[in-house]
Amino acid sequence: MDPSATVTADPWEATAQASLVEPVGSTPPARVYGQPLEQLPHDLYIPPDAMAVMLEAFEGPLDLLLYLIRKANINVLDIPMAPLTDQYLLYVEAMRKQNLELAADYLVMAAMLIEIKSRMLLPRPTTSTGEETEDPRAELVRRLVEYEQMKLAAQEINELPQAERDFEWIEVWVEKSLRRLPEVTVADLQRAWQGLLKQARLHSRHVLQREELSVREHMASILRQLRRVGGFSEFSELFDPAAGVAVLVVHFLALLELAREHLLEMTQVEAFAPIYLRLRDEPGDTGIESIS
Amino acid sequence: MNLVTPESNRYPEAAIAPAEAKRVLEAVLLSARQALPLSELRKLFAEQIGNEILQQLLEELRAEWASRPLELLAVASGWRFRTRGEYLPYLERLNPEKPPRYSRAVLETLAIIAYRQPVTRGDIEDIRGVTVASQVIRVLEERGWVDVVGHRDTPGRPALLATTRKFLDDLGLRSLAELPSLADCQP
Amino acid sequence: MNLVTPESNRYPEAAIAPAEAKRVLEAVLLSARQALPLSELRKLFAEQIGNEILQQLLEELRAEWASRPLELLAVASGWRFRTRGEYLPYLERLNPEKPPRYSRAVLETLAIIAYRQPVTRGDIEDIRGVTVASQVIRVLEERGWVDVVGHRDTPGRPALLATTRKFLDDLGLRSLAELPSLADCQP
Repeated sequence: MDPSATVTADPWEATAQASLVEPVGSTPPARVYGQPLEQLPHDLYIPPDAMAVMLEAFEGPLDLLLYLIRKANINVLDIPMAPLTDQYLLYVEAMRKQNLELAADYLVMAAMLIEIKSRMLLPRPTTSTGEETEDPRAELVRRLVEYEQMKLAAQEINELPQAERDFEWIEVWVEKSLRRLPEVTVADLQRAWQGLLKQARLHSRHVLQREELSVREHMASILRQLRRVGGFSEFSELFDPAAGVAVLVVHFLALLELAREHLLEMTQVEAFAPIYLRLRDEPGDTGIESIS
Repeated sequence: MNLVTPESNRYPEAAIAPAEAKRVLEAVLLSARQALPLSELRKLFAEQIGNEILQQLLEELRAEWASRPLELLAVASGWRFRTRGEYLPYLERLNPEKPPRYSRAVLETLAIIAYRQPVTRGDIEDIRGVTVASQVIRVLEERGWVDVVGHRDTPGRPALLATTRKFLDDLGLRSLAELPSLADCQP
Repeated sequence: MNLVTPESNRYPEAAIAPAEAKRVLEAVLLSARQALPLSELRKLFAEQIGNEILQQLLEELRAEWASRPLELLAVASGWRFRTRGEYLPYLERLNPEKPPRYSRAVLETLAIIAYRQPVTRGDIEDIRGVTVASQVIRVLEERGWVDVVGHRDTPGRPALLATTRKFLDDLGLRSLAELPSLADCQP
């Protein structure tokens, strides 16, 4: 019969007329658990055109053997070697005829099946202690069982929810600019200053006492204050009487220092008239720098 | 001189109310880059909260999220939030790129490594009955699910492969013991 | 089921219940790696929900999170969740990376500005004996520790730099007078 006549789109679909099974059926019909073995090849027949698909479908010789065994409902512990081997060889032969590059793994398995089949035909030798040696199929069965376990386990693993495929891990945005900035302590500043001193680049005039420092601080704050009001202010407005005498004195010293450093101008029209202060660097335009 | 730096002010008090501790756990677990084990989470409270109470707070937090779109999960490397499965179709609408599905060769190789680890490539080939392409192993290594944990002391010193913690994490498992049990494949 | 719910009145054209739509938005925004604009979010509901209702749902979602450890923000590129700033110190406890440090140039410049203010860049260079890179000043200005308080009336009108209130606050000082005295560290 021409095999091409039975080509179907579905490689798993087999027909009863499948001619490739004939050689098996023509051998003394084996019976497996009461079922004639002709039943087995029904699922076995693979239309040649579908061979390429089949190669993809099976993960290798063990997968193919398992398929044959499970479809025929054969007890894996009591495999009828002759028909199974024949079916397997027919499959491999069909592949070869299609000039498909036959994976070496399939040929190795073919050799193994033939070897087991022939050993099954021989009387089983006994060991020196009189026990029967192992069933020649034992190793094949062990491998089939282990492979099937792993095949099923792979399916189960694949069904577990998988990160990225079935869910996303949560990683909420943490703003970078809020990430930690370098920390500076007063000790760091002190060390930095000491480092500068050690370089001996500082003249004694740069070494400041606490009092001078206060003056410096007030100098900066007066500049800021003036800036905020447009670079021009009346003298008395710069003083907060509630701050106490010591602060007022330091504030006044800071004003004098600023004047001495030509950072501001003090003007008074006549004695006891209001004193006005003007930033020397502010020709009227303010607000270029943002002062908080 | 004032020694109190702003950093020490900003740092959380050790004695923290449980409700606030739970908010801290929530904030940290939602924004962490990876799952956090109890040992890490304890650091949040300067070791002032023990494992038992921490575990209790986490269970409470998990319960609070029970009817919300995320779930708090304990996986191999610790605790982490993930989206519930039912929201995946929506996520896919924004990112229609389907993640790759693994071939049977990859999945079977993964199963063998997971259940029989540590194994060599030869062991995998013995079980599967076919040559294992390097590509198959590489896919699993690149996903971070499998790595080399040593070499067998046989000729050629073949690499011994095992699954990683990321494998467990990505499958939402706490340990290999949580893998599906192997089927009884006798007849 | 009563179809004429207050929700269905408020959201007439939505095929999905508003409460569920909000859960979808929550799930998607929590798992997104970047901000999502309305145009993207509309795709979630197959364009069945208009911008206005979407905006309303987002505002409701934002309100729901108002007292929780994340905040829902509308930024330039769209909507996204962000961990509230007060939880960052906790996150930092988990990543005890070496805290970043300022370079010697930055620290010395800061020390000079703090102790000698107001000073020009020229003054700083005189004291340090080397050129001060603009970058150094900028780092301090961006930190909000230093600003320009005026200009010296000399050729070029150089800017006068001083430390700010934030500098004092961040260092835990009430005033510059609390900076350590330099009397004991003269050469």
